Order: sequence, then C-alpha cells, then structure tokens
Amino acid sequence: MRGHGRVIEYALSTLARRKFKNFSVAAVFSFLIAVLSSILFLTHAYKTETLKLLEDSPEIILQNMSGGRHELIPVEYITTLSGIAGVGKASPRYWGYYYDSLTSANYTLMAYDENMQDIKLLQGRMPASEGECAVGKGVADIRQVGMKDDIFLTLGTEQNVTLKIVGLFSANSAILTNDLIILTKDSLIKFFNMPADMATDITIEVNNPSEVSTVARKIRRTFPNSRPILKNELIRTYDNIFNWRGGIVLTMFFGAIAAFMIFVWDKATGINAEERQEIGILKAIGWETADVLYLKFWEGAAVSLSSFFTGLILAYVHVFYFNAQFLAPVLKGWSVLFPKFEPMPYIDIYQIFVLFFLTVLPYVAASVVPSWKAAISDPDSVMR
Amino acid sequence: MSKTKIFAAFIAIEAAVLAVLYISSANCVHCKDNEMSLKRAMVRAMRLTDAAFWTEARYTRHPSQADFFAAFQDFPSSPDHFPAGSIVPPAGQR
Amino acid sequence: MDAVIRTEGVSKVFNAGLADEVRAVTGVSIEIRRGQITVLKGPSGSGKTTLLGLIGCMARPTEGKILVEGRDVAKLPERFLTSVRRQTFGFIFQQFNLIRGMTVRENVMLPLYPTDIDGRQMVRRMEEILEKLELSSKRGVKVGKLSGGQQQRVAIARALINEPAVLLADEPTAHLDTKLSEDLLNIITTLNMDGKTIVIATHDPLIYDKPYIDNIIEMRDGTVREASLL
Amino acid sequence: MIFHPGVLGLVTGSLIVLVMAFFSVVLGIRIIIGWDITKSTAGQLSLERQTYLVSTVMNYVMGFQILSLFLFVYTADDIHQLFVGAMCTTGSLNANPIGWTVLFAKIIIFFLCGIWLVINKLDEMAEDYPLVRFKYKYLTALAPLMALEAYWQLSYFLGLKANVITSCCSSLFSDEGVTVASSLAALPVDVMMYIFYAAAALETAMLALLIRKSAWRILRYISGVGALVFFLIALASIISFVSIYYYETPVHHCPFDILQGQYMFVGYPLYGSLFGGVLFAAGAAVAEPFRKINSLKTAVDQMQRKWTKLAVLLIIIFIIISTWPLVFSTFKAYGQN
Repeated sequence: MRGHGRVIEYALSTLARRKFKNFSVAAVFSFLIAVLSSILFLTHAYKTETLKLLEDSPEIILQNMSGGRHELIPVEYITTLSGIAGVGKASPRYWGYYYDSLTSANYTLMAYDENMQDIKLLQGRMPASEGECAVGKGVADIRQVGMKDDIFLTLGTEQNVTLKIVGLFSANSAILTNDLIILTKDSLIKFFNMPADMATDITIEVNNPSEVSTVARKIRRTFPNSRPILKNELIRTYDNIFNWRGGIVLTMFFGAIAAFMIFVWDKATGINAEERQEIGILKAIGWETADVLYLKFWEGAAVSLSSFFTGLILAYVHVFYFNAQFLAPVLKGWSVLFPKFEPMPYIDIYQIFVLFFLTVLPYVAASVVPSWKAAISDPDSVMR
Repeated sequence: MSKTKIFAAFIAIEAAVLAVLYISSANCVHCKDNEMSLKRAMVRAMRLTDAAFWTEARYTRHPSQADFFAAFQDFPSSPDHFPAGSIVPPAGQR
Repeated sequence: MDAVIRTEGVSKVFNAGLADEVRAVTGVSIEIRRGQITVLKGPSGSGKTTLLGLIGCMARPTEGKILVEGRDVAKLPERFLTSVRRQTFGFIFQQFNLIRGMTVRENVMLPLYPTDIDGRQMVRRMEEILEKLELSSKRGVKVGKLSGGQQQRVAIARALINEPAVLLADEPTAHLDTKLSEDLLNIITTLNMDGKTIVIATHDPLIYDKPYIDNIIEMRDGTVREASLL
Repeated sequence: MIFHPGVLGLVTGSLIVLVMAFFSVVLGIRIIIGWDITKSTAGQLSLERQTYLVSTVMNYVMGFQILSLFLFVYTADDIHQLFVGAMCTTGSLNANPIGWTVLFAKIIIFFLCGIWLVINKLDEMAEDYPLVRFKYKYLTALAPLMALEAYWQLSYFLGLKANVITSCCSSLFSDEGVTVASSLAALPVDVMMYIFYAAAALETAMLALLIRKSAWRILRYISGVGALVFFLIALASIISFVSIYYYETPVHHCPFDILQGQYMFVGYPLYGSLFGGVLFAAGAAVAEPFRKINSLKTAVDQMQRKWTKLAVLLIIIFIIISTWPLVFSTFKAYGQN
C-alpha cells in the first residue's frame, strides 16, 4: 500500500513535468464534460420544474375530434359529462393561437374566467371588460409595450381588436405565461369568430384520482369522437420529450466524444522517445510491468478525475449562474418567444453518474491499450 | 508526498465546491418553494396544460395536445417529440 | 568461495527464426563469486552486455540455467524475475539513465517507490548513500543540472538504494574522462571492500588492468574465450 | 426505444466493455494455444505480456460491471414515470420483463467476473502460472455471456414503449388492461426474519471457523455454497423486511429505493457489503481445489485466510446495516403484515 502511494506521487510528478501536454488534454476534456453536463443539467432542471408544475394541471382534458383533427367542442357536453359517475367539475376552456406577422411570433390567446381572480404572479390585474388584457413578459417585451399600453391584434378585416394592457405576468412565471394574452371570453370568441356554444376544450376534475382511467373510458364511450387526455399522460409525455431532446443533443455530441477519445488514444500511443526511455529506466531499475500499469492508471485517473470535476463545476456555473447562455441558441430553435433562461437548480446525483459513464469510461477504455504497450517495454532496452 | 497532497487538496476543493453548489442548489430550490407554489396555483387556476418553452408552432407549444398530423402542420423539418418528426421531411410546401 | 551467480550453458537468441536472427550469447557457463570484482571483458558486440542483462535478471535466456543464490531463474516469468532483480541487483548503466527533470533524491529513491518499504526508512537509506557518495549537498538539485561525474554518482547511489548483494555495471566509464573513471573505480573498490559483489562489463583497459580485479572473463562472439581464476 | 441519457450511457458502456472483453478473448485464445512456460521464446514472452493486458482489462470490466449494475437500477428508476402504473424501479423492470433478466445477468456476471479475478490473483502468485489455460478458457466462456447480457439490455431498452400521447384516437388508458404491478411479492416478515438470522449466523460461524481451520475442505465448500444461498436469502429479506423498516411503510417492499438520497443512500453500503462478502466467501471456496497444485499451496492458504476474514467482516457489516432500523426505528412491522 505504501508503494502505491509513492507510485501515485510519481504519476503526478510525471504529469507535472509534461504540463503543456497534460494540461491541454485536461482542458479539452473538461470542456467536453462541461458541454455534456450543461445539456444534462439544463434539460433535467427544466424537466423537473415542468413535471412539478404539471402536477396541478386538470385531471382530464376533453378534446373533440373530427377527421382525426382537433375540433371545437360543444359546451353542452358538460351537462352529459356531469352525469357520468366520478366526474367532478367540468368546465370549458377558450383559447387559441395567434400568429403575429409583425414580430413573426406565435401567441397563445386565452379567455379569462373567474378562477383566475387570485393569481399572484401578476402585476396589475386581470382583464375585466372588453378591450382589456393581461400579457406575458415575452409578449410585452417583443411588442415593446408595458402597462396601460395598447396592443393591436388582427386576423383580417373583420377580426381586429385593440387591447389595453391592464396586467403583466411577472418574469419568473415566464415558463408558463411567456406567450400568453389573457382577454375576456367575449373578446376571444369574437376575435376568433368561434361559433356560439363551442369551446376549445373541456377540463374535467375527477373526484377520486385513482378512478381517472375508468372515468376517461366512460367518457370515451359516451362521446366516441372525443379524446380525453389524462394528466398522467401529459406528465409522461413531457418526461419523454425532455429525455428525447437531451438524448438527441447528447448523440450529436457523441461525435465530439469519439473524436476526443481518438485524440486521447493518439496522445497515449504516440509517446515520445523521452517517455519511452523513462519507462525503460523504471523497468530497468526494478519496476514491474504491473507497477507501470498502475502508474499509467493513475496518470489517467488524475487527468480524468480533475477534468470531470472541473467540467461539472463549469457546467453548473454556466447553466445556473449564467443561465445557459451558450446553449440557449441550440434549445431555442425557431422560437421567437422563448422564456428567459433561469432554470431552477434541480440537480440529481444520477445525472452525474450518467455523465461519468459517458465521459470517463470511454476515456479509460481509450487509454488501456496504449498504457499497456508502454508498460511492457523491455527492461534491458536501456542497456542497448 | 507533496504532489499527492496537492492533488488530493485540489480534488477535495473541487469536490467541496461541487458539494457547496449542490447544497446551495437544493437550498435555492427550497427557498423558491414559495414561488413554485404560486406557479402551481397559477397552473391550477388557469388550467394550464403545457409550458411555454417552444412557441414556434402549435404542436411545439402544446406537445401534449398535438394531433396525429402535427409534424406536418406548421414548420417544415422542425424538431418534434415524435422521433420521426426530426427526420421525415414534410409532405410539401404549404 | 561460493558463487552468487552461476550460469550453465546459457544462450540468448534475438529474433529467433527470423532473417535477422542474432545469437548474442552462446553456451556460456560462468561463476560470479561472492565478494569479488569480476570483469566481463571484450570488444563491443561480444555479448557481454547481453550476458550482464541475463545475469541481472533483466531478460530470460533462450537456453540454459541461471542460478542466483542457488535458485534457477531462467524460467521465471517477468513478474518474479523482477522481484529477484529488485532484491539482489543494483545496476549502473553506460548512459546514466537518470530521469531528467527530477531531483537527485527522487532519482535515487525511485527503485524503492513501488516496494513496501517504509517511507522514513527509504529516506534514511537515501541520505546515508548520498552522504557516502558526497552528494548530500546536491540532493534537491535536478539531475539535468549536474556534471557527468556527479550524474554517474547519482546513478550509483540509485543502484545501491535497494541494498543489493551484487552490483552490475555496464561500460561505466564510457562517458567519463580518466580522472572521473579513477574516481568511479575508487567508489567501486570501496563498495567491494564493504562486501558487495561486483560485475563490470567493459572494454576499457583502465578497468581490467587494475590489480584488484579478482576475476576476468573474456568474451568474444558471444562465447567465453578465457576465464582467469575459473 | 427510450432515448434517455442513462440508456445511452449504459449502451455505450456495454459496447465498450464488450469490445474490451472480446479483445481479451482473442488474446486468451492465443494464450491457450501458444502458452508454454518452459520456453523463453519471443512468442512466449509476448504472451506473458499479454496476460498483463487481460488482467488490466478484466479489472476495468469488473469495475464497469459494478457501476453498470447501479446505473441500470438507477436508470430504470428514472424512467418509471414513462409507464402506466409503474411506481419505481420495479415497475420499469416489469414494463418489459426482460429487464429482470438483465438485472440477474448483471449480478451473475458480477460474481463470475469476481471469481475470474480470484483465479487470476492466485495464478499470478505462482511462478509457473499453473491456472493460465484454465482462466482463459473461463474467460472465453464468460465473454459470450457478457455479450448476451448486453444484447438483453439493448432489447430491454428497445422494447420499452413509453406510454406517451401519440395519436388522436388511441388514448392510453385503453390499454391499461396490462397493468404493471409495482410491488414485488414479499415473503411474510416473521418467517423471513428467522430464516435470515439463522442463515446469517450459520454462514458467519462457518467462515469464522474457517479462518482458524483453513484446511477443512468440506466445510470450505459448504461455506461457498452457503454464501450463495445466503445471498438469495439476504435479497429476499431485504424485500421482505429490511426495506419496510427503512421505508417505515408496511407495504413498500421495493429493494431499489433504498439506494436513493431520501434514505441516506444506505443501499450502497448495504448491497456493497452483501455483494462483497458473498464474493469473498465464494472466492475462498473456489480457491480450494487449487490447493492440490503444489506451487499454489501457500498462495491459496494465504489468500483464503485474507478473503475469509474480509467475507466475515463484510457480512457482519451487512447484518448490522440491515438490523439497524429494526432496533432503532420506531416502526413496527409485526402484526401489520
């Protein structure tokens, strides 16, 4: 054991003597790990936050389908729905999308209802009469409007509306409200030219949460054209979307990992004459092949361990202090309205474990054979 | 054994920094509990079903409510939560 | 006088079966006696370095037996060969083979790094040896900054750190001038008087003409041509 | 296919390990054919050097196996939300039953790799490498099993269908007929406790005796088999009563949740000591037949003693960890079972 400590000491001093080479390897490796962990940290943080928030979304959303497409739903369904055992409160939702050609952004327009009265994360108030609205931070920013300003929406000659902003959703709710415009139900119906007695969809509360799927099945039997979406499905879908996106980005970076491993392999294989001479000397003065392998193991371990930690720290700082500035463009995609990146720092040890698997393991594998090649040099080579 | 000590110290400092970050993140999440519960109240009151991450198309804004043809509706070749959506080209210019 | 090392019909063939096959040593049977200075003499290419390597458990012979302290090491796998070498031999090389960029003390202690020896004991041994070789003042200096003679002494110190019974030197004076060679021989004779068995492979008359050489084995073309006192 | 960072990690890791293992097998076959310790030819020398490579690779493979076992369980836990009715790791494994096969295969391969390392260690202690052919034949047999495990793992992940909202008309709840059971059937607490403590006492006693009388051949073999039996009993006990005491809920039997932060990661020392203890006990038994080989006699003696001591120590640690909540927790399982 004492011997092992000294071999480690020697390994470190070998690394220190070749500062430039090892530092460059460590720097590249740290960077790679930082990129990968930024992706994982960010997706995980958003995933956790979204999934937590969705816990409070309605148990069932009922959509009407026509020709396989989402259609407006008759409000009268509610009467029938209320008759189904297990169904609690069912209420219509009125909402739709508005494409703003001025800013080429998509807004989500939503009708106000009484439940929204007590919302906290709002500066000002909710719209009370026709011609008033509350908007999300993103909308306000992109249209460069503030409280008391007017906002003009148009869908052709008939459907124009000018709304006075009476409420602004606070920035920290942007993940939910960024693209929202809340207006009164009548304005919305008029603006979208929706037929009377039709809603966008219906949300349904369920008295006993464990009965949700039974209730959903009953609803589908009653309205064969409908499509109930369960809260659990929502959550599951979001979970999968984030995994998928994270996975895709990781796969794209796989090329980078592979390239780095080739680089490591190359660095390790192409040891120069001086290094080979050194190992020859070690073997000549009584080091055993296993000792040299141990030495090489520690050289690798020191580089990969410190790079791993450095990369993690960099990623953390990048994602949670600098709000993932460098990743934002990748994630934004085509979005014009993108909520300001301020991920909640949800961290899971599991992420770190996965990162270890994706980075340190390939590194170790890439350096096994080269280290062995170096370690088996003949002890009497220095005598020739 | 000086270098081993320096290295151990370096790793220990990094680990400590990570631990501090981890704890502070847990703390930060904790102190935002209030904000979080307000947001959850908001979700409940407004009956929201999706987060406003991607708004470039309706099916990216509301992935949970996308319908079958969603991938071909708004943007050509846009990233999709359907695996195929990121690969299969759209049927034609709209 | 008993033999520390005895070889029986030892041969070493490099690249066996290939076009560039080389028979470096053929059928050598010699004895290295305890407490004596033995010189392997011969021109370059006569196989003395190879034989020295075989004696010192650096490599395994293709044929024959090598008995170190009565134990046949010719068939030992590398792992065990190394431990025999570590316990029994100290090497002084033609090139000093010090690790540049490291200090004198580190270089000297290097052979003991992977062993189980206690750290303090290792340092004590190092200090003693540096004292003996008048290198104490240089202990913190990087070896690259030392003169040739000093480097040679560091190499000797390193060879002694594991307290070997046998000291093997391969052309130790090749890179030294006459004065330094004399110094080196002084050190070697002192060590011999302390009880070390010494084997020197050389073609330097400065060494093998010395009266205190107990034993001269003359090699030519991989065989022993003449062995005095055998 | 679930496209998940953890899945990617596991699949990549398995691929790397497979490549390393098959590389070792190729070297191993060369060694089996060409090995002749009595010769000092260049060929033999290079074979001897290749044994170093194989040892190193196998050490890494072993390390990977341990990590991948945990990562697999962790990943299964992380994705449980994707399946209807899955509450934890158990649910994810049930979602595609080959998951259990993968888990068992990982455990078995862990032990088989461990045994290989035991044989390798002994072999390297004898000057004539008496077990060299045997250990490489063993390795050649082990590698396909690892390939199989990697294949199972891949088909597990490929076969997982996340229950996401995909199309308009077929909502999910409709196929909930195949509900995934989330709990493992657990044996009655009191019976299991008697069996567990009896087995633990017996195994520890046997091993303790063997530290003194290392030459009791039959006892050695019994203790080896006993270790494996104890392993199974211990797993059953963790499911049956250790878990419920740690969770303090009479119905939560999941053997994986104790690996989580909310239970102070107690699962790691718990499983670590169990796997380690069993491996060392089994390893000491595996070493027994090699006592017949003259050059190995002292090595076997020395290592058996060391391993047996370690096994006793680890098993005692395991017993302490699993007994801890029984003694100190306020939760009582009796009568609630």
